[in-house]
Amino acid sequence: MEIKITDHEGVKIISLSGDIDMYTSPEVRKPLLRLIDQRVPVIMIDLTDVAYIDSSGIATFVEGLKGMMSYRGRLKFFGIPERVKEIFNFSKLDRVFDMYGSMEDALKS
Amino acid sequence: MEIKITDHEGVKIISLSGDIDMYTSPEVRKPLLRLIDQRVPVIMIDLTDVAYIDSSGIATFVEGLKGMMSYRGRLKFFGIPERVKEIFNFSKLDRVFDMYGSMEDALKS
Amino acid sequence: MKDEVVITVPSHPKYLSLVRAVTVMMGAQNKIDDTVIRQMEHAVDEACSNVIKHAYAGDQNKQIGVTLRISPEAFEVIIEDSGLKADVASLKGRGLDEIKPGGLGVHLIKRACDVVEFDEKKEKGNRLRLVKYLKVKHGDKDHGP
Amino acid sequence: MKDEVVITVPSHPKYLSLVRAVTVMMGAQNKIDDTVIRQMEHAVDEACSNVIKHAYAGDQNKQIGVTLRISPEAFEVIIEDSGLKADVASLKGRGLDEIKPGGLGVHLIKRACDVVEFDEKKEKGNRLRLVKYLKVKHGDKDHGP
Ligand SMILES: Nc1ncnc2c1ncn2[C@@H]1O[C@H](COP(=O)(O)OP(=O)(O)O)[C@@H](O)[C@H]1O
Ligand SMILES: Nc1ncnc2c1ncn2[C@@H]1O[C@H](COP(=O)(O)OP(=O)(O)O)[C@@H](O)[C@H]1O
Repeated sequence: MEIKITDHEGVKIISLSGDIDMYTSPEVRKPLLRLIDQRVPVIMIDLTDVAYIDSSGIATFVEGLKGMMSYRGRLKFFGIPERVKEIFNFSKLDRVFDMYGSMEDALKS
Repeated sequence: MEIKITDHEGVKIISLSGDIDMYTSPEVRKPLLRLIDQRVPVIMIDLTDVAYIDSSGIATFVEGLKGMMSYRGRLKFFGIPERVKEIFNFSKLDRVFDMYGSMEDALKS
Repeated sequence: MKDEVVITVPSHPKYLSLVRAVTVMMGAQNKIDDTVIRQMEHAVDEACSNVIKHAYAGDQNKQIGVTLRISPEAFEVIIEDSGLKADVASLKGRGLDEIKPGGLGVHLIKRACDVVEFDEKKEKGNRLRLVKYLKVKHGDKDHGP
Repeated sequence: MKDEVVITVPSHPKYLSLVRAVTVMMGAQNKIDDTVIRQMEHAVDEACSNVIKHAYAGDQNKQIGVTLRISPEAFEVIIEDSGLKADVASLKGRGLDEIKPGGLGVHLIKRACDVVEFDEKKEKGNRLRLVKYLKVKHGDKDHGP
């Protein structure tokens, strides 16, 4: 799991690559919760290079979403591979997650 | 293991990709020996996309070389990844195998 | 030849990716359809994660045994542990409509597999059996047990 | 936690890539140096190929057991079969200067590993132990058994 955090004029983008499972999701959780602690208004998760996600990864994102809702922050996802989108849909998270095709689309909205 | 055979004005190029091991080397051996049976004068082996080779792969190429020597054909190798070259060297086959950097170099010589 | 591979790993999450890779390669080397492989990979990963979390309550010094078996009819995986017995009744997961972390693994396993069953005869620990039936020829999709 | 993984596969060459992948992942998940991993991968592959070819004389219905173990000192792999005993004296391979097919595997195993030894106490079949010592700190490279 590789994690890169970049800043686009205050918007924080967390770019993940590799597999998100019970071993690696704590690595994702840590920087995500740190940004939420700082009440960053917009956090975007770049999933372009994520090959696999399991329920622990989903749980991490749900926890992030709940944390951001407490201060009306926005959590956005983009570059979602088919396999990941499929799990989002099955978990009915497509209804609560903000999902975009590209970084540009996510930044614009 | 993927095997592609192309013809460059009579020169036959066998392009391999994947791992060459005891399971896949018979797949390499078959077309190689078939071309040798036809006494093709120049056969080139493209190793660019070979990630792994073991002693069964080496044995296959040595068998091919011996077969071609019987009619003074030429067996050339190109695009040899470091890991493969290392095994060639250790087996002292660098002294008997014709090795080139690129297809162009191999065709020219 | 019996196409069966058995792997035993420590109950540490760092070995989950190894178990997934073995599941994928077992399917690929036996020319199983890629969709079936991906689903089995996911089910095995969720099941092993549950063993670590629940059966072993996070103890990383135990072992998980995984038996992978391919026949013309099915891709079958047996996952064994020596931990706390799963309370089959509580194996429900959350309602999918509640948005909260957790409770998703069991749903994902059930979605992915045709058979998900604990072997009730096992004395100590758990033995979970996951089966995906393979497509039979002539479009016959009705191949339940 | 004991970093030990055990895998049993049929004595069919199609499972060699799976055993290689497990060897590589075992090393990678335990942060072993990539060069060491690649060498162990090669040694394990050649050793398992020899089990299929020689100990089992091509019989693909037997089993090969592979135990992979990582400690701070070493990456160790034990390969077990229930086939014909290896005649340790004949385990020479060809002279490297003779150019002929075959006879290379044993050389490659010995080159890759610090220890290559058959367990003479094993009653039936063979138990081959391959060890690569891991670099000790402070540039101390003298770490034989
Ligand atoms: N292998 C197991 N052993 C014991 N209990 C289990 C096991 N797997 C699942 N459970 C129980 O089933 C519940 C639902 O599991 P799951 O859907 O994976 O969600 P989560 O693990 O996130 O709670 C768990 O909370 C646990 O009580
Ligand atoms: N596991 C084994 N069991 C029995 N004999 C073996 C085993 N491995 C190697 N040998 C013997 O050692 C010889 C050299 O092996 P190797 O260098 O791998 O070359 P090759 O397998 O190509 O003959 C073999 O020909 C065989 O006689």
